[in-house]
Amino acid sequence: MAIARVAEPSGSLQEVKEGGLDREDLLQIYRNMLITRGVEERGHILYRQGKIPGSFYTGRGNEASSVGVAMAMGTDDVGTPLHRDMGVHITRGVEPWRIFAQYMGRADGPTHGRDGNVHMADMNLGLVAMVSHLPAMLPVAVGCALAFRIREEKRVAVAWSGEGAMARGDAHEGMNFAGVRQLPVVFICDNNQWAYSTPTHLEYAVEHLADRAAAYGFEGVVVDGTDVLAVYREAKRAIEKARDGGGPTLIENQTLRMEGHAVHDDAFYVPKELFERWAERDPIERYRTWLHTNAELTDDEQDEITGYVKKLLNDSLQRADESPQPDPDTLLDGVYATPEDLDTPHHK
Amino acid sequence: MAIARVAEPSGSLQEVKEGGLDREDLLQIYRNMLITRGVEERGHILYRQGKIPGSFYTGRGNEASSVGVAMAMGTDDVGTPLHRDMGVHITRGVEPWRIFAQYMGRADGPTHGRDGNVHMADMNLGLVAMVSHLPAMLPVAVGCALAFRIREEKRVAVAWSGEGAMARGDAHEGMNFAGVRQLPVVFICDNNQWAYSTPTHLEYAVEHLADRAAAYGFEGVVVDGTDVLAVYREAKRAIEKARDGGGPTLIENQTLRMEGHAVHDDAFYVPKELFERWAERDPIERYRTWLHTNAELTDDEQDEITGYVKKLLNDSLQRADESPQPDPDTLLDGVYATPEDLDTPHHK
Amino acid sequence: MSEKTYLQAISDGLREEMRRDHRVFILGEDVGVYGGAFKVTLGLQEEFGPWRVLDMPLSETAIMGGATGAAMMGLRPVAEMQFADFVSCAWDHLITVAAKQRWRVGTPVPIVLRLPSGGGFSGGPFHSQNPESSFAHIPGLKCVCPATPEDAKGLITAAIEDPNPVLFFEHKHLYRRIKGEVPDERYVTPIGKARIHAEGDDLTVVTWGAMVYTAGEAAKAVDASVEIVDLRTIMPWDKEAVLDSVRKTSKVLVLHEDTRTGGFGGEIAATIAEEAFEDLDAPVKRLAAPDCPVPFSPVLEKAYIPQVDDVVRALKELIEY
Amino acid sequence: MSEKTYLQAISDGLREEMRRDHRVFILGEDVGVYGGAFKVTLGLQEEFGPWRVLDMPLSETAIMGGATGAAMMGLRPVAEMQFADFVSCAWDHLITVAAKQRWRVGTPVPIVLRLPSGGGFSGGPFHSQNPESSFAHIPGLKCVCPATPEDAKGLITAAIEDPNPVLFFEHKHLYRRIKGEVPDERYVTPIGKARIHAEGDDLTVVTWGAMVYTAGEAAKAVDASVEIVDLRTIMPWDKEAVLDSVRKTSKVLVLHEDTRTGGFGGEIAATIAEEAFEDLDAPVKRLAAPDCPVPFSPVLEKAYIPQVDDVVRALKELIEY
Ligand SMILES: Cc1ncc(C[n+]2csc(CCOP(=O)(O)OP(=O)(O)O)c2C)c(N)n1
Ligand SMILES: Cc1ncc(C[n+]2csc(CCOP(=O)(O)OP(=O)(O)O)c2C)c(N)n1
Ligand SMILES: [Mg+2]
Ligand SMILES: [Mg+2]
Repeated sequence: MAIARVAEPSGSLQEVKEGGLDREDLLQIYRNMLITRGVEERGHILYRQGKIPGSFYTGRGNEASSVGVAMAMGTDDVGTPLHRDMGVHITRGVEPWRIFAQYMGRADGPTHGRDGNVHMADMNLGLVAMVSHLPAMLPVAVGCALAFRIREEKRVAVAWSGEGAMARGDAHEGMNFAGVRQLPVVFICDNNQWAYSTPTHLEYAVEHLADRAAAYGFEGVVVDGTDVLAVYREAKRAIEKARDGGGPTLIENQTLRMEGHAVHDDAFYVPKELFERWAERDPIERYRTWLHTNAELTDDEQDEITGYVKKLLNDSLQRADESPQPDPDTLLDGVYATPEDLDTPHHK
Repeated sequence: MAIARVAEPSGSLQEVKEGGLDREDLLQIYRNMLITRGVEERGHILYRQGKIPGSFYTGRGNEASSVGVAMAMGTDDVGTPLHRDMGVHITRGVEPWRIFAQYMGRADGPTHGRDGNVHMADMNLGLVAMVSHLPAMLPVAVGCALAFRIREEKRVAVAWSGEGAMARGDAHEGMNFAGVRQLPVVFICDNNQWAYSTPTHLEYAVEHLADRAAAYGFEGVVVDGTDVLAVYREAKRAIEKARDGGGPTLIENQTLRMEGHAVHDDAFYVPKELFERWAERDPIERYRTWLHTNAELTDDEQDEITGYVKKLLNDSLQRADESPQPDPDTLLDGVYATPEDLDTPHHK
Repeated sequence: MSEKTYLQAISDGLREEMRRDHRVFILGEDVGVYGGAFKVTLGLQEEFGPWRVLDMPLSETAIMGGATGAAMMGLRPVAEMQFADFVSCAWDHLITVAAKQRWRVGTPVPIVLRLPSGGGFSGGPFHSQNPESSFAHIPGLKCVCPATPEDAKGLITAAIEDPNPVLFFEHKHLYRRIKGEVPDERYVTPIGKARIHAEGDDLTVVTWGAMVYTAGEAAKAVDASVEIVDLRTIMPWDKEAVLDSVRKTSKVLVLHEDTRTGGFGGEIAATIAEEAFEDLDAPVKRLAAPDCPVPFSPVLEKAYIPQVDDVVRALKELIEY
Repeated sequence: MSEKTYLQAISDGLREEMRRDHRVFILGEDVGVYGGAFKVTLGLQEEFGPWRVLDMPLSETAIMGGATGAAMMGLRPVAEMQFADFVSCAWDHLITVAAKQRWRVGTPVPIVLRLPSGGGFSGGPFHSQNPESSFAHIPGLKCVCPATPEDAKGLITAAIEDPNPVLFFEHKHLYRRIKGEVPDERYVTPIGKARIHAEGDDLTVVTWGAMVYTAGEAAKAVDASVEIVDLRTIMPWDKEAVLDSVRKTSKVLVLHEDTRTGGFGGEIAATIAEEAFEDLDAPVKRLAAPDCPVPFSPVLEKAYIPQVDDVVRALKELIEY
C-alpha cells in the first residue's frame, strides 16, 4: 500500500512555463546538467591519470535530480547536498575549476586540500559541506530550518539523503523533529536503488521510502528522478509550501546509480539488464529530447551549449592544474575558529 | 489518517478462554498486577524513609500493559523491559525481596548495589537489564531475535520503549532492520502521554505511534493499555505471529503515567482533569470489576489474594532489609568477563 | 556581588546572555515549562518564549545536529543534555560535524553544550559520569569544567561568546551545595586560564570540578603547604600555570573524578613529566576513579569517587617520597 | 607456515573460527556478496550462507545493538564497521551497553568489532582515523591493534574467543603492503602481551599498528641500539614489558598515529614516568599526529602522520639528552 503521492511526469512547455520556468531557465537546466556530468567525467579521467588522490565518486544518473532540486531553491535557501549531488553545486554557482582543484587536493579547492571528493561546499552559495557519515547533514539541515523558523525568515533548508542512509537514526531524529515543529525543510531522498553493494530490499521494507513521511506527519512524494522537470516541479511545490509555513515534505527521486559505488567498484552485483533499462532513461538524453520536442531546441543552440560547456571544462581543468599544493605549514591553522570567522553573511 | 489497527476491548470469559487463559491464569494476572503495584508503593515508602539512595521511579498506571504482555510471552522468549515495566519482572518470576534489595542498593539485589532502580533483570528468566539511555535496549532485543532467527529457534524477543523514546535513532534503526529481515520480535510502545514533562505533540507528529509500523513493513496495533486482557490478546497474537515467521508487530499501549516522572517530580505540568479521567480507568480496578462481572471472582478469593500479596511484600521487605551492604573490596570485580561467565543457559 | 549557588550562577549567566544577544537560544529536553531536570533554565521560557527556549523531542542527535545547523545560520545555540551521560548519543555529531567543520571547510560552529555531570548522590552508572576526557581528545572542541559559582557564570558567558563548540561540564554535586560571591554585572572568564584555588609551596595538586573541594579539604589535613591549581578548563588547559606551580613545588598530584586509565590526567601527567623533568623531586602521581563504571550504592560510590582520605594518602606519599 | 598478507591473515582467521564454531557469525555493511569494502570477508557468505554473513542496512547502531543482543543469546558476532571512522555512530552502544553490562548485571557480551583504521592513502578526515584512544579509556572494552600478519590472525582468533567486547583495529595501510609468515594451524595470540619487534639497549620505542614499521625504519637510521616494543593490544596493555624495556634503556619514545593530546600515548608516558621515575635518563618523549583532523592532500597527510624522519629526529633528541 503506497501512502506517498506518485508525481505526474513532466508535461508540455505551457505547463512548465506556468510552473515558473522560462525558456532561458530551461536552457540553463540543460547547461547545468551537462556541466555536472562533464565535471564528473573529467574527474574520472583525472583519476585515471593519477592526478586525484584517494578515491573518486560520481553521481552519474542523478543529474536531473540534483539540478532539478537546486533550480527550485531560492537564493537565500540553503542545502546540504551529498556525494551524488554535484548538480547542486553547479546550479548554485560553484566554479568548476575549484571542484577540480578540490578533487586534486590543491590549495584553491574549497577545502584547500584538507578534504577531498565532494566533501566541500561554499557557504556563500548557501551550501553546507557534507561529512562522510551519512546522513549526518540531514539533522544539520533541520537545524538550519530551525534558525529560519526562530528568526521568522522566509527561507527553506533542503536536506539530502541516499535511500540507504535513510536507515540511520539521524534521518529519523531529523525528520521527526522537523515534523513536530513543522519546520521549513524539504527532504530529498536520492533513491538510486543501491547503497554501495546493498540492494533496497536489504535496506528497507516499505514500498516507497517516501511513504515514511506519513510517520512524521508530512507529505511524501515519489518522483521519476530522471525527469528533471518533474523533479523541479515537485521540489518547487515542496519548497514554497515550506516557505509558506506548510512544513516539511519528503521527496523520493527514483534513479539508478549508473556506475559503481566509487571508481574502484565495477558494480558486478548490479544486474546488467538493470543498467540497460535505465540507460534508456538517461536524464540528459531524456531532457534533450523533451527540449527538442517541446521547446524547439535548435541544433545551433545545442552546439553552442555543448561548445560552451566544453570550453568551460577545459579552461577549468587548466586553471585547477595551476593551483598550488597546499602548504604543510598551514596544517594546524583554523582547528579553532576566531571571532573574526563569525564575520560572515550567515553569522551576522 | 490512522494506519494502525485499533484493537477491540476485552470480551467475555468465553472469548478470553479461547484466547488461552484459564481461570487460574486470570487470577495469576490479578495477583501479578497487585504485586507490581505493591512493590512500587512499598518502594515509595522506603524512599520516603530514606532507605533508597538516588532517585525512584514507578510505573503506576502501566500494570495492565506490563503484566499483560509478559503473560503472553513463552518461557523461552526474552524481553528488555524498561522503567515502567515492573509487571514484566514480577510476571517472569523475579522475587520481590530482590527488587527491594536492588532499590536499597544491597548485596542481594540483582545488580548487587552496582546499579539501582529498575536497572536490573534476571537473564535466567529471559530478561535483559535496561540501561538508562533510551531506547538502547530496543536494538539489543532485535539482536536477540536475530540470534533466534539464525539458529532457527521458535523464540521471540519483546522490546519495550516509551512513546518519548520512539523519537530516538535507536528505535528507528532497530525497527527498520527487524522489518527488513522479518525477525521474530514484538515492539511494545508504552504510550503514557508524557516523556518526563514533554507532551506527545512535542515528541511526534503522527496520530498514533503504532502508525509508524507501516514505515517498516509490519503491522501496528493500538491498544487500551488499561485493559489487561486486550493487551494480553494483542501481545499473544503478535508473539505467536512472530514465532511462526510472520515478522514483527508494533503494539502501542495507551495509558497515562499516573505519577510524576520520578519521585521528585509532582507532575505540575499534567492537567488535573487528565489524572482524574484516567484514574477512573485504573487498570487494577478495571480488571477487578471484570473478574467480578465475568469470572465470578468471590470475596473470599479476593481476600485470599490480597492477603497473599500483603504477606509476600512484608516478608520481602524484611528479607531485603537483612541483606548486607555490598563489599567495597569487590568494586573492581567483573569489569571484564572470564570464560566461565559464558557457562550460562544462553551462552551454550 | 551577591551570594549565589553554582546553579544560580549558570542560570544568571544564561539569562544575561539571552537578554543581551537575541541570537542566543536554548534547546534540550524538558528545558521549557519544567526548567530542565535540574531547573537551571527555570523561568527562561516564560521570559523568552517557546522558540528561544525550545523543548526538544528525546533526540540527542536532533539536538546536536539542530544546534549545529542553527549555529551555521548565525544563531548561538545553547544545548542541554539532560545528564552528561546522554552525550554519548550525540558523540558522532560532536566529533564528526561540529569539531571538524571549521578546520575542514572554514565554517565555525559556535555552540555551547551544557552537560550536568559527576557523581556523589547515587546516580548510578548512567547519571554520574564525567565524560570530559573523551572530548578533550578531539581537536576542535573546547571543554570547560568550572568549580566555583563565579567561574560558572564567567565561563558560561565565555562559552556562549566563543566561536567554537564548547562543552560546558556542570558538576551536579556542586549545583546547590556550593555558594559564593558572584559579580552582578556581566563578565567573561577566559577559557584556558587556570585559577590558583590555594597557594602553597611544597606540593601541587592539579584538578578541576568537584575535586577542587576534595583537594582543599585534604590540603588542610596534611602537614605541608599545598598549592591547588583549579584548571577550570581542560581544553585548552593552562599548561604554563601548571608548570609554574610544579617548578615551585617539585611534587605534583593530578586528581580527577573520571576513571584513571586514558583519563585526561594522563595527558597532564605526561606533559609535566616531559616538560618539568628536571624540576621534579618525585614521580607525578595520579589519583582518579578506578577503572569501572560509577556504582549506585553509597558504600560503593564512596569507594569509587576519590575521597578526602584518598587525597590525603596520596599527598602523604608524595611528601614522604 | 605460508606467506600471507595482513589482510589474508585476518580473513583466514575469520574463516577458521567460523568453521570451528557454529556460533560465530559476521554482520556489517556490504560484507556478503561484495566481501566488505576491503574484501576481508570475500567468499565467506558463499561458504556460510546469508545468515552467518549478514548484510546489514546502513545502521551502525543496529549493527552494534544487534551484535550485543545476539551475543547475549549465545552467539559470537563479529561485526564490521566499513571504516573505523563510522564507529562514532555506534559509540553509545559500545560504551553504554556492551562495555558495562558484565560489570553491572553479570551478563558477558562476547563480541568482536572489526575496525579498518589508519591513514596513509588520502582517505581524508573521515576514512583515516585511529580512534583507539577513545575506546581504551572505557572500562569493559578491549582494544587490539595488530601490526603483523601473524598477530593479525592470532589476535582475531583471540578476540573471537574472548568473552568481552573486543575492538579489533585493522590498519588499512598494512592490509596488502605487509606480508609475513603465518602458521597454517589455529593459534591464539594472547591479548595483553607485547611483542619485541626489535631488540636494543639504548632507547625504547613503544608503539603499535603501522607505526611499528615507521619506528623500524627510523631505528636503522640512527646510531644507537633501539628496542621497539609493539604493544599489539592497548587495552589491556603490557605495562611490564614496557617497564622492563625502559629499565634497560632508560630512554623512551611513545609513538602513535592518533592525535597527541589525550591520545593513549599520554597514559603510557604518564605510567612510565610514574613507575620508572628513577630509571629514566631523559623525559619520556611522545610523538603523534598533531591535534587536527586527518588531511586529504598527500602533502598535508605526510606532514600529519609521523614519518620516518620525524621519528629519527625524536630519537636523536633522546640520544642527545
Ligand atoms: C554512517 C556511515 N556508515 C557507512 C558509510 C560508508 N558508505 C559510504 S556511501 C555508502 C552507501 C550509501 O548508500 P546510499 O545512502 O543509498 O547513497 P548512495 O551512495 O547510493 O548515493 C556507505 C555504506 C558512511 N558513509 N556513513
Ligand atoms: C537517550 C536518553 N536521553 C534522555 C534521557 C533522560 N530521560 C529519562 S526518562 C525520559 C523520558 C522518557 O519518556 P518516555 O520514553 O515516554 O518514557 P516514560 O518515562 O514516559 O515511560 C528522559 C528524557 C534518557 N534516559 N535517555
Ligand atoms: Mg543509494
Ligand atoms: Mg512516556
